Amino acid sequence: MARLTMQQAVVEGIAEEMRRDPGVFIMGLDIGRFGGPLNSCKGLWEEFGAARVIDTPISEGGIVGAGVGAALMGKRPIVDIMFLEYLSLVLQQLGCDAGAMHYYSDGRARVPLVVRAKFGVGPYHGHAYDYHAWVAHLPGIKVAMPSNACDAKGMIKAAIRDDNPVLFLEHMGLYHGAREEMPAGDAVVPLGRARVVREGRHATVAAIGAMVRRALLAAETLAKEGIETEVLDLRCTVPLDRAAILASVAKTGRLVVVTEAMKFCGAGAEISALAAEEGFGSLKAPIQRVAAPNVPIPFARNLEKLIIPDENAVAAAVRRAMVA
Amino acid sequence: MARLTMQQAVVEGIAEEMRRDPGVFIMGLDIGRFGGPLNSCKGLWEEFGAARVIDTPISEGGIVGAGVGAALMGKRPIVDIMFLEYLSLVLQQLGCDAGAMHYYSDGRARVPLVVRAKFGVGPYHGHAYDYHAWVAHLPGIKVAMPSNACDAKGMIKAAIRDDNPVLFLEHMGLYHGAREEMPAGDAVVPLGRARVVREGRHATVAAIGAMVRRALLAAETLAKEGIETEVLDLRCTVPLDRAAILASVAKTGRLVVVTEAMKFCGAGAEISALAAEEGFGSLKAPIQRVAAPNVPIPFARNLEKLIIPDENAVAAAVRRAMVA
Amino acid sequence: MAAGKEDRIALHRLMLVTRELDRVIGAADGHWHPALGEEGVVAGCYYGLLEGDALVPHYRGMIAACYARGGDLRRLLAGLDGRATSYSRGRYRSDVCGPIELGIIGLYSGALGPTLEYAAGAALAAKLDAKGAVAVAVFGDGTASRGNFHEAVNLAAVLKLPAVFVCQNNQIAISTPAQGEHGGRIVDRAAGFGIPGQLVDGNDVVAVHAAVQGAVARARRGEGPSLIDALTYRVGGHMAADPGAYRSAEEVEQWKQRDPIALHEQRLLAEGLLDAARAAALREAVAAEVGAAMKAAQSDPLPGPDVLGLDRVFAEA
Amino acid sequence: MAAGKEDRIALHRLMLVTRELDRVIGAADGHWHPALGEEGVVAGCYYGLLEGDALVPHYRGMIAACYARGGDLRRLLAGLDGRATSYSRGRYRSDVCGPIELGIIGLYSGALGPTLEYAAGAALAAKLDAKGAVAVAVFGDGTASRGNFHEAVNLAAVLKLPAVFVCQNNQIAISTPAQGEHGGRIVDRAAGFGIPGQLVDGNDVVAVHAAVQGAVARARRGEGPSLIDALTYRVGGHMAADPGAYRSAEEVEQWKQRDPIALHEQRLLAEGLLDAARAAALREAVAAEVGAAMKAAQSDPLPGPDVLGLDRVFAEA
Ligand SMILES: Cc1ncc(C[n+]2csc(CCOP(=O)(O)OP(=O)(O)O)c2C)c(N)n1
Ligand SMILES: Cc1ncc(C[n+]2csc(CCOP(=O)(O)OP(=O)(O)O)c2C)c(N)n1
Ligand SMILES: [Mg+2]
Ligand SMILES: [Mg+2]
Repeated sequence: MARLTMQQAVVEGIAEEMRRDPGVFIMGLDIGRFGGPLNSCKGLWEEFGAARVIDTPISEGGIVGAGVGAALMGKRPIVDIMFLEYLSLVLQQLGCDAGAMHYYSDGRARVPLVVRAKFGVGPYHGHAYDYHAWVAHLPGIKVAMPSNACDAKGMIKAAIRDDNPVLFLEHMGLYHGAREEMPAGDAVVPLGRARVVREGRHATVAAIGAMVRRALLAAETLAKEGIETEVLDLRCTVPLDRAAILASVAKTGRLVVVTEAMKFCGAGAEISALAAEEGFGSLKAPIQRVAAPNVPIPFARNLEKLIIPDENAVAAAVRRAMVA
Repeated sequence: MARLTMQQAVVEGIAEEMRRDPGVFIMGLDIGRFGGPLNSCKGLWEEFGAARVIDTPISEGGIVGAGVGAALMGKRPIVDIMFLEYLSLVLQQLGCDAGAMHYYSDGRARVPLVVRAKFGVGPYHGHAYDYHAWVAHLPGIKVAMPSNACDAKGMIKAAIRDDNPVLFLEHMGLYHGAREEMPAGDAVVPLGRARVVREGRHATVAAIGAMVRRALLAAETLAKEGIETEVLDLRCTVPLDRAAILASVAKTGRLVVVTEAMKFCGAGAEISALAAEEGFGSLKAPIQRVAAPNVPIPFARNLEKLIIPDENAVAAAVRRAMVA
Repeated sequence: MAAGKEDRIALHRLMLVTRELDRVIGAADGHWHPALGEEGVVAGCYYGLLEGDALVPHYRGMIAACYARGGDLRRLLAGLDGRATSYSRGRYRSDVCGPIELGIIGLYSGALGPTLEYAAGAALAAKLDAKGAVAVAVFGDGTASRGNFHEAVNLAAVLKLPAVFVCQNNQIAISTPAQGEHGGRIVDRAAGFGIPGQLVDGNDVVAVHAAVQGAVARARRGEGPSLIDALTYRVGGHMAADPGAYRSAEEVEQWKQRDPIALHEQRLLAEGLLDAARAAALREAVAAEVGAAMKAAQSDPLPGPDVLGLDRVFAEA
Repeated sequence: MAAGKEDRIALHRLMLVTRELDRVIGAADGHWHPALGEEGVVAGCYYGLLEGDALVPHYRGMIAACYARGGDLRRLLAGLDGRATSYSRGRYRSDVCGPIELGIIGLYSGALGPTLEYAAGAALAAKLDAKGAVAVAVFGDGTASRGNFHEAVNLAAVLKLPAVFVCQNNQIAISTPAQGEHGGRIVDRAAGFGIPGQLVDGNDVVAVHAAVQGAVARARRGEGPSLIDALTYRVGGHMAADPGAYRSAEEVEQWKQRDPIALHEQRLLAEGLLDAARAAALREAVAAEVGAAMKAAQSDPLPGPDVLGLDRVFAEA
């Protein structure tokens, strides 16, 4: 089996689905011969040609809208909008409209559309914003954010096969990182199931995307202090694996929620509120949220570094939870 | 003093500010001779003329963008986008860009822009969606939602004088409702200060907009059961009056958060998470959120009614909090 | 692609249905958006599409569009106030959103504009399938100021999609007259996208039909999209209850003189395709059909709480 | 509005600065977006505006635009990697966003398009003030496919705003060539908005300058907006590090032959406004100025944590 980076894993997942199903196609800016920014589509044009790997003008609303229209007519479009920073440009089409179609049509309309977007602070400087909470607030659309290459492949396959619109998020800090051995065969990772990536009994850290690794690093440090941290990779914000979160909180009694997005009204708030409402009986300490402060992402690298949660911030939050 | 509806109060507040400051102007669709949908601008065109009450094409991004540009050049534009349902069409300009300008320019740029939008389930059938949590998630922009006519006038005046972009929300269920006596003189209600509308010691209900009245109705019912509910009118989601929320929770030990917006990743989650993090020590019971379920707003009146929280839902949540 | 005899009668009938819908619904619901005076565009656009084509109608004329595609009138009318018998069982409104099962992409939110992009996507799907299907999108002159218009038409032009964009140009958007909506003429935008643009008299149903079908044929041949600017006039208010105080009564009166139904009826009479008796019979039959459907719809039940379906937001595999 | 002698030299100088910036920054930063070959448009647009005018530049050429408006080169260059001496003290990037205190509205996010709307708003402010100020917006041919272009230009046309929209048409967007970006020609869009459109040779700096200043004068007279399509070519990669493997080397070579700086220099020499010695001296002076600024900027300090300003997101009264 090949060892792949997250970027390669996503592309391989797409290629497998395009081979399986002639209704799957992909469109976006500069995804053809150019291969997409950061190689997001590298090799697809060569294999599937310009009819199914479609270069488009700079019209994010137009191409996501066209994805919605094609999906309504039975295709399975994937639209690469380059960066999540452009989510606002497609929120009407992808979120408000597409998310409501199945419900409003009394179940007749289906919108099997995947919108891919890169984000996150990483080697690439800029376009880091994580606005996915907007979409999570809306009914009828799923939000997937893999933390590693294996999940990335399995989750993009699940997203393509899903009959609902899915926002698929690819973290630029993980994109060209470690290579992982891909599982054999047609391995699909279902959307909406969290994974316990480390077991522990003193505190739960619920993390997503690039924050999972930082949570694991924090857990290692904390282990040396005698604190056994359970680390949960949420994988999806929608559907949120409520059962997994509540089960872990029931076990540990302490919850730290870690997201890279801005804190105020971010998805971390939902997870905290869920536990405060449905897991309250088990809670032994205040729920900590570790997130970026509500400030535009500063450009200077050293300032940027100050606002994105790192393993120290996670560890400190767990310690706060332990003291309380 | 005149007794005014919320619609009239907002218009009077705008007119006063337009008289005070020649830099204030207003633009939007059908706000001139037509007077705006639901009379949102009634009388302004007659008094101030077409140069300062500007009818525009159906280009929400364009007109909010033009508001941003004019504000950067020193004007104080108000843009009426008709309905909050169109927020997605202006989120880039109003939220992502305008919200960041002051910070990114190291304090040089100011964007004194007010965007008005109607929303809410009321006599008017449609356009009810409350998407304001999207904007609350973004740095640098304020969100105001008055619950009554007096506040509406004082808060629109504050919004117009504010040097930051403000999203000003007008609930269609309150709009042509009860008339209220306006305070004398130049009464400005500062943005970011919650109001205790009913004191109580057993539970705090934090509500906003049209939900405040429902919370008060619930409090009356609960009083008969011996439950003394403190009702907080948050008035603004940004700035959120954290101190007022935490003070009330410290006093009562029980929190119910009531919003009309959809629950998942809504602003109610932030308020709950705030209390779960910073007010945990006082909490005696799970934090309850009362909100619309995450489903597109159904059209049939009887179904629509089922999803918007009413006073019974609020009372039930308080009772749940009391039992726990 | 001139309309044959039968087509001309069918176009007339569809205009009559459109007008009768306005009369009947307008009397019951002040929020209804009448297409009074615009029936030539409505019928000219919506008559004559084939199965497999995607139709993306303007909201003003949506019910007529659905009817033209074979929709059940009673169910469509039941959707006006969300009755259980409507296509969406009351979950959504039929006056702006027709059923997908008829090949119709409606407005699934209050926002005007994005449907043009959905039409481009439907056309893209048709292009990929290469079976000669097309997508027809109809939109208001006011809607044409939205950026979605630009992105959709340009995308269709660049990808050479089998799409036809028709502006139901009633020269007003709520209260805003044409000169307050758009600089230049809508038809002149076609050149900027490198596609054919055609100005057509929207009050001549045969002319509209011919223009649309011509563009449809072009699209079916794989020659790409077209833009049609169908000039007409909104004789009624924005809503049934709107007195329209913002414009001159003379202007309205002038356009009433160019009533598309009267004009077409005269032509049919002159051409001998219709006589006075058949014309009256047709009107009566239409009135009876619409009246009966409305009556039935109005006594249909409201949805029960089971329709709410809080767990039915996502499609299951 | 033909450029006088001094203007012609100044235009030349600004082109030289633009090119020298590319050379120096491109060597240091692979992510830099060079304007190589497009200097005629850059200098032609940005030279000659008055105080009080709003300038809304395209990102490619932003630093040169700021320089043209009197920006301090060292501070501008310090903004490339967010040094404390930059106009934003490191909070934001100078390569896409110039300082508002120079009357520049830059890109405050990564999204292309909305700045055209901000330009319309700046023009609206100018119209309300009625002091003859204008707003000039420059944007790429790719950006012209965004709906913002449509909404901004149409709004300006309808409200007759003193705005000038210039397409820095380098016939490519990253890797997407013109025919993959837009149907038709950008200049042909003007008619659809009812405003003047002018196609100009973007590699002739004097022609660009004349066209822009003509449109500016028109706007100052209260006659409304114009669209200028300045045709040029991106000789470099999308970014400095981009090898541009997606297009033909011959095409690039052809356009190199039409280098705007060489063309203008020849004209200046022919007209006797410059001789070989002065031409060389000018080049050297520019190189020295840019080099010194870059060197200084590169040793400027990075911002301290005090610049973070978590409590400085909102403007205080
Ligand atoms: C994006 C958006 N903005 C505003 C509205 C409110 N609105 C409803 S109908 C209408 C007028 C539409 O004008 P036009 O497209 O010409 O259609 P007409 O009503 O004339 O048929 C407006 C502005 C809307 N539905 N969507
Ligand atoms: C809305 C948006 N979509 C995509 C991008 C990514 N992007 C950055 S530069 C660029 C190409 C822009 O092309 P053009 O406007 O022609 O300017 P040029 O680079 O040719 O100067 C793209 C697509 C962006 N910045 N904003
Ligand atoms: Mg119209
Ligand atoms: Mg370009």
